[in-house]
Amino acid sequence: MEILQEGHGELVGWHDPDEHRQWVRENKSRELKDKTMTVAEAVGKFVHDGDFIACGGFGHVRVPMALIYEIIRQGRRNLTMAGKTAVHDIDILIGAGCVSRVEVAYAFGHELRGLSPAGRRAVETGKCKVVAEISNAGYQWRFLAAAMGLPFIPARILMGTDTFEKSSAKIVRDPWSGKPVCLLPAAYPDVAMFHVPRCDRYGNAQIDGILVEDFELARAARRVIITTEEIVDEDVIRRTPDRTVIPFYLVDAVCEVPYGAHPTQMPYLYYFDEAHIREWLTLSRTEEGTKAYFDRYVFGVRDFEEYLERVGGVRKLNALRRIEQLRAPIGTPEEEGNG
Amino acid sequence: MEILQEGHGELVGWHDPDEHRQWVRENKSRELKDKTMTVAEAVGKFVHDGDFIACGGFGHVRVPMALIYEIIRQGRRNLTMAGKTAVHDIDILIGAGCVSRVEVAYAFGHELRGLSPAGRRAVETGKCKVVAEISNAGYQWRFLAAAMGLPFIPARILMGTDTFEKSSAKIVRDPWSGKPVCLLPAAYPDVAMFHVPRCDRYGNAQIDGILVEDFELARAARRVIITTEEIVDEDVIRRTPDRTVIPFYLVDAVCEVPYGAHPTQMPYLYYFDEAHIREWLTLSRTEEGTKAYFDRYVFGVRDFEEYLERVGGVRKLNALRRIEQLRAPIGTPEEEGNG
Amino acid sequence: MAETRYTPTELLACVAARLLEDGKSVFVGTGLPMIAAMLAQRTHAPNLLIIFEAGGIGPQVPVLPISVGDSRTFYRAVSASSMHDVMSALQSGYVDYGFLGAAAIDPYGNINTTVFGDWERPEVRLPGSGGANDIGSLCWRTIIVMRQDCRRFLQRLPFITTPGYLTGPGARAAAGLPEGTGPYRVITQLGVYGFDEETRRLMLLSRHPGVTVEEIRANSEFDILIPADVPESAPPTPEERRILREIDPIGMVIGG
Amino acid sequence: MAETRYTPTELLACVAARLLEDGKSVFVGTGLPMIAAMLAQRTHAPNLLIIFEAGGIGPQVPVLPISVGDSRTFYRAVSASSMHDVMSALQSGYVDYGFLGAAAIDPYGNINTTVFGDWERPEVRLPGSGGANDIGSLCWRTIIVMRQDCRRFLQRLPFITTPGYLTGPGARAAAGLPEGTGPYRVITQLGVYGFDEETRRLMLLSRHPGVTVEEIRANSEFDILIPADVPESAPPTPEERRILREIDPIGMVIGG
Repeated sequence: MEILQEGHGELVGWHDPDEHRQWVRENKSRELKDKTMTVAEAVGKFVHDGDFIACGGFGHVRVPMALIYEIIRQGRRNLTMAGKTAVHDIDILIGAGCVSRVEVAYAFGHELRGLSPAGRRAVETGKCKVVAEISNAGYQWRFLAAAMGLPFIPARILMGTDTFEKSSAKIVRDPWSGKPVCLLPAAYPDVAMFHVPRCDRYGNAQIDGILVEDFELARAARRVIITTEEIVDEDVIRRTPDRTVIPFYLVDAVCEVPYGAHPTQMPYLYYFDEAHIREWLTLSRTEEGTKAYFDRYVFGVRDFEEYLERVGGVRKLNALRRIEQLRAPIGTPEEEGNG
Repeated sequence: MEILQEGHGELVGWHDPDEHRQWVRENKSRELKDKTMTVAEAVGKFVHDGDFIACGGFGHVRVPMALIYEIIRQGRRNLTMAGKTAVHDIDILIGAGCVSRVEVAYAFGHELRGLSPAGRRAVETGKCKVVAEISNAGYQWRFLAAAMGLPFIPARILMGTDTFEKSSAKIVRDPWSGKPVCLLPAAYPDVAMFHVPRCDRYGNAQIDGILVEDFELARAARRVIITTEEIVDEDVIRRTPDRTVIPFYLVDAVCEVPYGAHPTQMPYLYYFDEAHIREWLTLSRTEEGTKAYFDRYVFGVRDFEEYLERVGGVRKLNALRRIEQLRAPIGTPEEEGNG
Repeated sequence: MAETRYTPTELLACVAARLLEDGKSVFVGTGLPMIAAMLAQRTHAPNLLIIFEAGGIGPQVPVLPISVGDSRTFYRAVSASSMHDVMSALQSGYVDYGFLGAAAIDPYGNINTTVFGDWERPEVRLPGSGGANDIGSLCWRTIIVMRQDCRRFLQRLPFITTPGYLTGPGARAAAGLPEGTGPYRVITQLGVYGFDEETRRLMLLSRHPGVTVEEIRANSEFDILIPADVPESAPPTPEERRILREIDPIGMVIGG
Repeated sequence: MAETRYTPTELLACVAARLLEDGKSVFVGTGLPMIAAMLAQRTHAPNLLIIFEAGGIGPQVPVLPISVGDSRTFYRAVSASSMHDVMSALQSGYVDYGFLGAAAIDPYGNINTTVFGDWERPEVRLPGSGGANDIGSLCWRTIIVMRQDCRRFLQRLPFITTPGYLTGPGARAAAGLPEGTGPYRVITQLGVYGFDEETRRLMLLSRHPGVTVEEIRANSEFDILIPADVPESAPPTPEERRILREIDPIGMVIGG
């Protein structure tokens, strides 16, 4: 299997599988112990300047926003972030100066809502650096390789493009078919963060609906922080063990944060807060507006509950629940709220 | 990536990924259509002499036995079977002369219940040939490679052993770490068979409890036959889409067969029929006994329902249900039944 | 007269929908592709299987999803699965059609959605591949929906995010991409394009009502193959327009 | 006197159980390993994480499972997952201990469970690797439980199913197997063995009560390293025996 071609993007988050195994052996607890703590404690303990971080969910869906706001509040710097269909999370982290390096599958956009003023400005002025390109499946499979403890995994993507040229992948000749095949190196984030509907105090977490790439990402990351709508009794988990997506031995911190995905969607529970997302997209057009957003929603509030009050409180949250559960149409007055 | 070593086992069930894609395009329906049929029809239509077959489940758990008996009844010959912790299924298929070639991860044994007289006799007399060796994880990952449409997948197993030497794997140098890594070729069974608790008429199948390697195997196989305890309304599936393990476009036939896993265990529904398994293990010590077993339980009955009557009927099935649901201990008189 | 009072987006949606065959599968994103797939399901292709890259498979969508991971994309689905699952299905040949958007395209259907200017210090930074490279690499037939003008129909792209036919016939297979795949149609506000079998270059298949061949030529930096006799795209029927309003009642994608 | 009235299997179970540390993880099969793990949980290692190769993780086992995929292996588990998941955890370094049986072993702890005689036309065909090669390749510490005699402790195996230390120091890493892994203990009806750090050859650590060094030597084709002073294995305590009866009330594994 000769190497036919090599991408020249930065190799982000790769470890020698033996080195990673040793790290797991020494650092990941296999003990069923209470890991509950506050988001401030979790970020304080497990997110460090310079870390390579990634968020669960997809786009504006099931994103651990309480942790994102806390990272901004604690002023982390020089983070590298996985741009794995990262939208609001990466945009505000770049806007706040926390993230300065990105490997991009999808970033600097908000899907249908338009492009990210803050993220793009940072890249176009050199404040934030794109260190490598990849695709959504490519990132997902980089996490799968890491989840499996492998150095790489093959895929039939990227080949022939500049996305490959700026990736960290390599193309070799498949020894069976003789055809070129792309090898994606494993990606082990230093920290992955997830918001889930339910989790016990040990970290056994369940997710409802699509998993996106959370199964793989949770197994790829060295540290895993879970925020959950509710900390449930262990018994709830043990009654439905086939619903557990992230078992406790992968998890380092469990934080109970109702509405912890706001303003993103939590499937079955609450809808996107379009008004809030629009507010960010509007404010972030200027540096001043960006600063105003953070002053209002991060530095100007004590914690996530005060943030929730500020974005519209109970009335807003109830309205978002009704929309998500298809009991009210999009764009009702309550949804616009007073946020 | 030079090839450091090559196994000399037969390459079972590999296809060039492009050839497989083309086959899928032409042969797998993406249409939501009724696929219900009898087991006789399903085996008649989709299991051919010489095919490479594999069963879902694990050991004596959730094995599609009604299909296995039907393959014997229809007298299929020269089948190659995946010995992926195959126990009762492969043993009776070898005993009946249907399976003559095996790639072995685990075969010729019944776990704690002892070794297989029929299977071992066939191998030791040359009637059944072992064509390659592999391990449980190795087989599972061969199916994963196929499920992903890849030519191979890496793994850190087999290396240094005769299991590798008799496998179809290759060892190459990982271009990142420089260390040797094993590449497992994809395995695409011609037919994979599963027994599930519920499935709709289109083939959307759900499984309760552990999945073993069924997720990957269903996606690796070219043809998929599902037997189900119950054909449920599409609405049951659509209410819990995150429980669907095998979506309809993978499935070619759906057969309703209550107790279709007997004498193996159906999690939450019925326990192993130890008396029946013991009867087989006893009878199969001789060629005459083996023939007597098939005369009694396959050729001497019209269909699977008559088989169920013969193994002990309602009384036996109820007893197995009570044991599985922990409402009766193992070895109660009813369980011994009249089978 | 009534038939001609349609918006440009309505036309695009109808043209795209008509390309999708019944009993086949389509990988969709949000926006126009989603609307086209829903329109196809409600007209000629009731048995079109819709798959979303975040894991939604075969939903009965109650309301137009805003995001590819939106809970609407797996509402009453046959399976709410994972990206690994659906991307593997894509790689294994189970997906017939895929939709892509593009910031720029070249004569071979290669696409840029990453960057204009220097990659290291770009003039314009765009979101990157997302699932586009995966769809463009692995789908049997890719349909590209985009705006056409001279800054978007380029002779040479600053960055190839997603493969079309690369440098021409045979180039995809030589690169290692699955055989028999590639861009199938390009739909713009001016017309519908395919790719010439021999050269794998962009070729006009139909002009939208009222659009001239000259306009089509004028809005491309490269030469588009234009056959002698090019038909007009059929406009949206009243029935199609009625259904589009049903799908997108507040005009989120279709417009006012 | 009461303490010595134990069965050989009870002794093996106790010796195996005592090797398992609290707060660590163990990959178990059915039979003796399962019993040993359950005994450890009920004595010194309440926080021992039990994982089954078919997907059961951290169950609260109500009744001794008969099969590795038995629903008892995921009864009130923290996760009822898949082989892919648990084998990946194994490959990623999350599993501390793994149990193996063996039909034959060599001085380096390599194991045969595949075949005696010619592979193509065997004298005795055994079940093959099952999960053994995976466990022996990937677990941090492998514990082998087997019968010892001259047909099983062999100088050279007819077939190496599962890697021990292969040909000696450094051979596992050179072959590509994960660093720092390998056989940890061998438990037989005669004693407990480890592997000499320098040579990676089998070395006696303790003899079971009443067993002599001569018996141990006599029941091996190869030379076992035997230190000058070898302690006796501690017999099962009454408490351990009581718990074993609780775990296996009908003597399915432990015997009558």
